Formats: sequence, structure tokens, C-alpha cells
Amino acid sequence: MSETAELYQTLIMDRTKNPRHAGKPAKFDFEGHGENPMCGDRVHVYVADNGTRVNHESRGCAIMVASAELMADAVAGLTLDEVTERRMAFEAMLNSGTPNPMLGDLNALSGVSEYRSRIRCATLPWSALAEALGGAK
Amino acid sequence: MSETAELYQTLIMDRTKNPRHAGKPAKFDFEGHGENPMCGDRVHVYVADNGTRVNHESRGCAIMVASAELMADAVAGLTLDEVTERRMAFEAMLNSGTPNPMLGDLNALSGVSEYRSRIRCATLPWSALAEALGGAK
Amino acid sequence: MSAALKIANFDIAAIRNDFPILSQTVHGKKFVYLDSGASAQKPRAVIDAMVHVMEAQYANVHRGLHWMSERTSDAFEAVRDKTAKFLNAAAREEIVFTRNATESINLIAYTYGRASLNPGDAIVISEMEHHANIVPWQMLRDSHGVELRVAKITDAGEIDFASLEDKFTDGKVKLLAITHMSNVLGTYTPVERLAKFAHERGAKILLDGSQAVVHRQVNVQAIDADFYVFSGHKLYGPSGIGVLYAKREILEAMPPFLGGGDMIASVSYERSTWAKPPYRFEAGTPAIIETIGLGAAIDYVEAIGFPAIAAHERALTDHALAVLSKIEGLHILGSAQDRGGVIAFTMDDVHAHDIATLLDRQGIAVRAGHHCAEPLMGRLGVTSTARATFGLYTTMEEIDALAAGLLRVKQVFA
Amino acid sequence: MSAALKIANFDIAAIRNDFPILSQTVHGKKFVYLDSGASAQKPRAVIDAMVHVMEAQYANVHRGLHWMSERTSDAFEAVRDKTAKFLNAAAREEIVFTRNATESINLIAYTYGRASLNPGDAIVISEMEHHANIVPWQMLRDSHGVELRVAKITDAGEIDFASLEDKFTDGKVKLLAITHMSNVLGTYTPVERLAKFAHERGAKILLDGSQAVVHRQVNVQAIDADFYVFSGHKLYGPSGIGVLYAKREILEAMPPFLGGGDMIASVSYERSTWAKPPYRFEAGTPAIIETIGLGAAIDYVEAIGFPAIAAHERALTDHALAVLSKIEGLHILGSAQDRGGVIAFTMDDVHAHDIATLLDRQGIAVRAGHHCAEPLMGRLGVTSTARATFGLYTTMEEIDALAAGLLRVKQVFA
Ligand SMILES: Cc1ncc(COP(=O)(O)O)c(C=O)c1O
Ligand SMILES: Cc1ncc(COP(=O)(O)O)c(C=O)c1O
Repeated sequence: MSETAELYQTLIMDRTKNPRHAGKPAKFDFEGHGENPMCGDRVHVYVADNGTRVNHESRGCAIMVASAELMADAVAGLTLDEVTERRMAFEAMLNSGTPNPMLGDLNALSGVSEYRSRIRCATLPWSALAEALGGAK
Repeated sequence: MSETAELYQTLIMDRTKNPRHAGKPAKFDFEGHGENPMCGDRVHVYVADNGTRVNHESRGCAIMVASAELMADAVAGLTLDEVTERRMAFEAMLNSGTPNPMLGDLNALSGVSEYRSRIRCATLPWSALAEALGGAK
Repeated sequence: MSAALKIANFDIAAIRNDFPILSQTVHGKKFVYLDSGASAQKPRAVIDAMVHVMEAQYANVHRGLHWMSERTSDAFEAVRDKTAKFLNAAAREEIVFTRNATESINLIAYTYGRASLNPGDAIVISEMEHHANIVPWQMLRDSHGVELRVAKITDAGEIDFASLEDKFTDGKVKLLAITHMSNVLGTYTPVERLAKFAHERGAKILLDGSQAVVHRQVNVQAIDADFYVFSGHKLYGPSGIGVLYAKREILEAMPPFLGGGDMIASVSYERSTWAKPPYRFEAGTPAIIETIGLGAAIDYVEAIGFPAIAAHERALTDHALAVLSKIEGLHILGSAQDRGGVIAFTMDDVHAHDIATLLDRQGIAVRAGHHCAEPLMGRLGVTSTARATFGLYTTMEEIDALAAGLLRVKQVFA
Repeated sequence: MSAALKIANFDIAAIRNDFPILSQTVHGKKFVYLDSGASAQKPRAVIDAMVHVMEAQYANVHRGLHWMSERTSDAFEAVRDKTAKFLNAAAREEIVFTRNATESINLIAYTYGRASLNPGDAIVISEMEHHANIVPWQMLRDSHGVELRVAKITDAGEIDFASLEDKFTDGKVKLLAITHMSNVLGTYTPVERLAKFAHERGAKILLDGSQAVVHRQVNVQAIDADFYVFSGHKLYGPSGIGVLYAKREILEAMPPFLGGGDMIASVSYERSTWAKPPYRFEAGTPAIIETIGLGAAIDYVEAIGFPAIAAHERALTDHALAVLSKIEGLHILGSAQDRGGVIAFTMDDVHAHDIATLLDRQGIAVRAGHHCAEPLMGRLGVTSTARATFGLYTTMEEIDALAAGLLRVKQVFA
């Protein structure tokens, strides 16, 4: 099914099916929520251990779950400013479809740029994270 | 101006400019009112002398005034049933455009059939008359 | 595979030729449009009718004495006659033109609702309504103090008459507002029975015909509907035009909705008086071109005929239910006895969004989401579903393509 | 006779070629359309844009994840950007699509009016409003207990600022709702001054731009308009599509108008929450094809450019005022300093209906009646008038044809 390879590639499918950061941790410092009213999808993000661990509880599509997973990988241990920087670069990459070396594995989501209505799926975990970190300021 | 001859013919123009039945009589038996909300035109009809005389006060277009005039000619002295019969024949003639021998001079208005939006102008005096004669029943 | 071809007078190839868009490709694949329930494609006849107005016979309607205006008014008003005949209304004056079904329902809520319902009165809807038949009544409830009650549906997706009876027992219900066909479950509701039910209990009935009118001959007099609404764009007509049918005596008693030109008898600063229905409810310049387009759509559908359309769609639906239920892990929502060509489904471990995107990559357009029926999603225990809907141009092959496409989706998620 | 040809970049012959309908004949005569103020004709570009949607790129908007729906949504939303730019709005979210100017004004009355005006507050309109800017306020007055005040116009047909001042003295006025250009007198109102006037007195201002937007570049930020409304069909666009501009913070605070799909954030039976503007005010399937047609109309007008359009219409109006005022017994209504191509007139001893019918026989389309401005007719001491209105395709020759036609009308009534 080559025509979908660019979006539903191995990395995304793998992380959707075998999430590494799913579930609510026993202890956490901050939490944030994201919800897409258009489809009812939602994600809850937890930041624990001084910002070195990010978890999510997700009810949504493969793109959203994979995005939450890759985000959790990408932001662990970053400063607030660095998180903001990643988020902006990530959104720019989703809009343009051009991978950005700084984003590493997050570039696996660049295919979303061809599906404008799916961009929200990919950004939802980041909104939830921003809400969580709003409490950290 | 031949192209308008069929509607604004001599009889109509003559009766519009020199009405014979215009004005409110000193004494009358019945009266009725007609008004076209779309343009604000109005006609008031008076029936006097036992139905042998019909007058009108008109504020409206040439078609309406001529129609009121020719109506006043046509119905003077008729019975209620005959008036109703004339009215129905007149309206049928306006819709079809086919003159009806029974209608005499009223056939001068047959050109109105080509101007659907003007049919109301020609029938307004007859509505006013019907209202007046409603009181006669 | 060729069941559709057996239907008398129904030449699917010729019909597809009437719809220019169907020969498009998407992502280099044949375009398979299974989203007609959201909005249908337009036949050449509708496009041509609209072009004709704009090229040869256009002016504002009603107010003009000149030739173009008279001809345009005639063409516009002829569609009112046509629509009245289409629904078998008793009179042309019972047809009000709106933008869409949504506006039609809101018009009723704002006029009939505010003038004829009193605080303490109740309105009943069902669990399978579109937001268009929920939100206007909530707004009326909140502004006007009426009560909003929701009658249950069965697990099969049919009206639960026991629950309905229950909602009516205290005698407060003045209006039953209910769909004629669910846009999620495909259920046709028993409208004659519902109308009788409501009338026997002193309530009026409003039917949301948005989906039904496309698939079945509707006879508002036989149903004894008080209100019936639909949208032109789902009936192969233009966007921007909808219909509200209401019984004459109801319309006569209704206050106006929007104020402005054409809906008045006279205007003075102190007091204005209203035109008779239907004009009382049509303020301002109407959707002239679109109304004429709707007329062409009605002609088109009637030329094919509802017996043939219904038979074709019956065959499509049967086939789709058969092939889709063979796909393991796929769950079809609803199993009403009387159901039509609207099939919503979920798949184990695959989100509806992903189904839609992966099908789209194969040229197949389906919808995914809550289908403007969030409360129904809750009732069904899902948050969103994929949905395939059929039109008169849908083929058996397209349904097979859907089934094949879904198997590929499963592979990706295997 | 060739004044129009002197305007840079304005090739009237080429422009007329863009409008297929203008080459029609009526009663065997060249078609002279002088009724653009009621509704304008459509250029090929608008017709083509609508056909393109229906033939190649159509689906319902906003809710679809598939290619056709995404592309249609993009095309639809691009018109919102275009319209925002056209009016120089500060943000695309300030543009709400409606059916027409009439619905736009009613939307404001139903939402802003009911939520932000209180019994005892007053609304001021002028003596030269269209029914669309009178009746919605009367309805609000009657349902909601606000007061409706009418500021006078001068005999020339301009806003009487002394009278306006008078209406505002008690500080109760919360809204000034006034036309940007009279559809009878052709008067342009001094909108910047009016906005400043209203704002200094604590009132908001709504401008009815139905006529003005066709002839002049509108800049809602420079005007500082709170609300601005117009219809697509007068701007060479399709019927069935209108625009409401409102400042963002005003829209944000407004409750919804119609309830249904697309205007919600979430729906449950107990409580629904509303989408952000502009979607909050766009319930149900919008006029998709018509919105895209409006986009093409805006492109068309902007490609010609308002400087050229305004210069052409200025020349037409000057010429028309000159030749018509030479006709004995003909009376032009209004003589504002700043006036445009809308000329209403009466003739001694000839009713407006008869003028229209006799001109129509010569192929010339003018309007006759009260032009949806009955109270203004009263102010002017007439019951109806004839009216010629010009569009960007109107020629000097057509104005001469009108003058010649009117002389023949006089002959018939001589
Ligand atoms: C000044 C003015 N306001 C409002 C309107 C109403 O426009 P519409 O009928 O398109 O809603 C018109 C046109 O009829 C107009 O000329
Ligand atoms: C059952 C039902 N009711 C109402 C609507 C609303 O139709 P529209 O958006 O055309 O107003 C729809 C379609 O979206 C529908 O399927």
C-alpha cells in the first residue's frame, strides 16, 4: 500500500500500536488536556519527574497517538523555552511538509501536511502539553 | 409607437386622461376599497342609484384607472350575478389574452395578459367593486 | 455485481454520465464518492439550469415589471409549484424556501415555537437526531422555558414506542420533532404511525426529511405531517436552498421570522403588516438561481422515478451490508428493519479518521466523525464512526471497492 | 457620448462581453438593463467558478477528511479571506456568511439586539432606509421593548445632522443603523462622520452597504464600522449569499442565531457549547457554491478596480442627471452632493408602472414601485417612482436610450 506510506509509515504504526508513554503515572507535577470538538478525540498529558518524563492518555486516531508518543520522546528533559521552540518548529513542519533536522523522529509526521484536516490530530497533544506547562511557569 | 399599441391603445389612454366616472358621488349605497400593497396604488368604488351608477376614486396607473372606468361602464345596471359573471370572464380574458365578445370595451385590456405583473392593476377596481357589493347581498 | 442493471428504466451508466464530477480522479485513483449523505453531486441538468438563468434570464424577482424580472419570477415561482407537487402538499402556499433544512427547523422554532408554545409545554425529539433537530429546541428551551424530552431508540436503532409513550403521558407535549431517516443508522422512521401518535395526543409533528426525501417518495398529506423540512444540496440540487413545508393554517398563524423586503404588506414606522404565507417567511432577495436549480433537481429525480431509485438503493444497501459484515472486526451501527443507504461503522483498533484517510488515498470518499449527532454517538457508545452513504449514481462496484479498501486499511493496522 | 472610454483601463466593450446576458434581446429590442440596483448581472467568471465547483470539486465543507471535502473547504474559506481583504477587515473571523443583507441585519437584531440591548435603549435609523433596515428593528422593538427613532433627511436627501443630534440627546441610543448609500436617492452617507458621531455618543454603528459596496472601495477599519452588511447578488455575484462584517470583540460576545451543525463546539441534551465566530453564526450546510461564486465576483470587481468603476459610474451619473433633467415634467428625487448611479424619478401625469411597462416594450428594464422604502416614499410625497440604476457594464448609449424612451412615454401620455 505504497500510496499511504508517506503518512502511515512504520514508525507511526509502531508507536500507535505499541505506545511507550501511555497511561497516567502514579505521581506527576503538571497535567494538561486537549480535545477536538469536531470528532470528540481527546488526550491528557502528564509531566513528571522534573520534566524528564511525559505521559499521555489518548483516545484518538493513529496520528494523534503517534504524535503524543513522539512528543513524549522529544520533549523529555527540555527547558520550557526549548519545548516552545520544538512546538513551533513542529507546527511549521506540519504546515509546510518539509522535515526539519531539529525535529528528529517527529518528522515522521510530515505526511500530515497533505491532509489539512488531520493537522489538528497531530497538534492536539502539543496543545495539551502547553496547557500542562502553563502551570509550570 | 406601434409596439405598445396593443396595451396603451386609444381607448385606454382616452379614458385614463378623461375619466367619466371619477370622484365620490354625493349619495351612494355601497362602497368598496382595493389596494395593492406592492406599489401603494388604491381605488375606492361607489355604487349609487340602485346599481345603475358606479364611480371610483383612483390613485394608480393608467391600466388601473382605465379598468375602473371601463368597469363602471360595463356593470351599470347589471344584477349581482351578472357582475360576478363579468368579473370572472374579465379575469379569464386577462390571463389568456383572448378577447371575449361578452366583455365589449373591456377587451381593450387584453394586452395586459403579456404583463403578468400588471394584471393586478387591472383587477384591483373589480376587487373593490366586489367588496362594495358584498354589502349588497 | 450487476443487480442494479436489472432495475427497469435505470441505466446506471447513463446516470453516471449525467454527473460530470464522477469522472474525476483523486490521488490518481478512480473517484468513488460515498459521501452523498453529507451532500450529493450535481447532474448536468442542474448545472445547466443555473447557467441558463445567469446567461439568459436573470433579474430580481417579485418586484419588477420588466420582462427579465417577470420571466425570472415565473421560473422561480414555478419551482414552488413543483416542490408542492413533489411533496404532495395541498397548496403551493405551503412551501417556504429557506437556505437549508437547518434554517427551516430554526424558522419553526423562532416563529411557531415562540408564538404557539408556552413555558411548561414540552417538545419531544428522539435519540437519533441530527444537531439541526436538537440545538434549535435547546435554544428555545433556554430562552422560552419549554421542556425538551428525548425519546429512546432501541438497540436496533428504531424508535422505542414505549419510551415515546412515556414522554407523552403527562399531556404537556405540543410538538414531536423527529427524523424521517437517520443520517447515521440509516433507519427510516414510521412516519404515518408517528404522526397519528402525535396527533392523537394533541401534538404536532415535524419531520426532518433531509435524508429521506432523497430516497423515497414523500407524501406529506398521506403522512399527515404538520411540518416537513429538507435541503436542496442533498437532493442533487444546489447549496443555499432549502425547503420548509407546513400546513397552510399553521403558516397563516405564524408570525414572521426575518423582517425586510417582500415579507411585508405595508410598512410605516409605527406598524408594519405582513404578507401572506409563504412570502411572510421569505425576507429579502431569495436564492433565485439556486431555487431554479432545485427545480431542475426535482425534475431530474422524478424523471428517473422513486420506484427505480429505491430499488437501486435497496440493492446497494443489501449488497453493502452483506460484504461489509464479512469483514472481521468491522461493526455496522444499527440494524433497523426498514433501513436505507446510510451505513456507519467502526473497526476494531482503527480510528474512524484513519479509516477515512486511508480510504481517501485509494480515491474513496467516506465521512468520519460524529456526523453532527454527538448525543447519538454517546447512546451507541462510540465517539466517532466512519460512514458510507449512497446516491442514485452509486454502483455495486464502488461498494466492492469500499470493501477492498477496508481490507487494506486492516492490513496497515495489522 | 464616449466619456466612459476615456477612463484608463476601463474597456467597456470588453466588460460587456464578460456578461453573456447583455447580448440578449427583449421584445426584439436590444436589452438595456438599468435595474442593477435590484440585482446585478453575472460575469462569465462567476458563472464559470460555480460550474467548476459542481463539475470538478464539490463536497460538503468543514466536516470531511477526504480530498474533495478538503479542497472544497479550502476554496470556501479562501473566500472568507478574500472578503475580509475586500472590506479591509482586521481578521477573517470578522466575516460571517449569510443569505443576503436582509439576513445579515436580522442576525444582528436577533443576537446582538436581544443580548446587548435592553428595554429602554434606543435604536436610530434614518428616513431613507430600505425595509431591510427598518422591519428587523420594529420586530425587535415590539418583542423586546427597545425604542426605534427615525432621524430626518434634508430635502436634498442627505442626513440631517441636527435631527440626528436631537435623537441622541437623552443618551439612550445604543445603535445607529443607517444606509451607506440610498437605494432611492443615490445619496452616499458620510460614514466616517456618522461612525465618529455614534461612537462619541456611546452607540455602535451598523452600515447597510447593499448599494455602496458595489460602487466604492469600502474600508471598514477606516470607517470604524461596528457592523457592515451587503448581498452578493448586487455585487455581480450569485444570489443566496450575503455578508455580515462585525468587529471581532462584538462577534465574540454575541450569542448564536440559528442552531445546528457546524456552529457548536459540543452538544449534549443538557447543554451545548458554541463554536467561535464566525462559525457560531453559520449553522448547517452553507451556500458553498454561491460563496465560491462570490469570491469570483470580488476578484472580478477588484481586477477592474474601484477607481475605474467609480469614475465610469460618476460619468454615467452626471450624464444621466443632465439628460433626464432636460425632460420636461420629469422630476428626479434627491440632489445630494455626494450621489451615485441610482436615479429615481417621477413624471407628471404618468404613473411609474406605466413608465416601466412602456420602457420595457422598448427593451429597457427599469424598476417601478416603492423600492422597499415605503416610509421614504411618504417623506418624498410620492407613492411610487421609476428608478434607473447603473452597473459597471452600463453605457452612455443606454442612458441616451432611456432618455429617448422616456420621451416616447410622454408622447403616449400626451
Ligand atoms: C439599501 C438596501 N438595503 C438592503 C437591501 C436588501 O438586500 P437583499 O434583498 O439582498 O437582502 C437592498 C436591496 O434590495 C438595498 O438596496
Ligand atoms: C438528518 C439530517 N438533518 C439535518 C441535516 C442538516 O442539513 P443542512 O446542513 O443542509 O441544513 C442533515 C445533514 O447534514 C441531516 O442528515
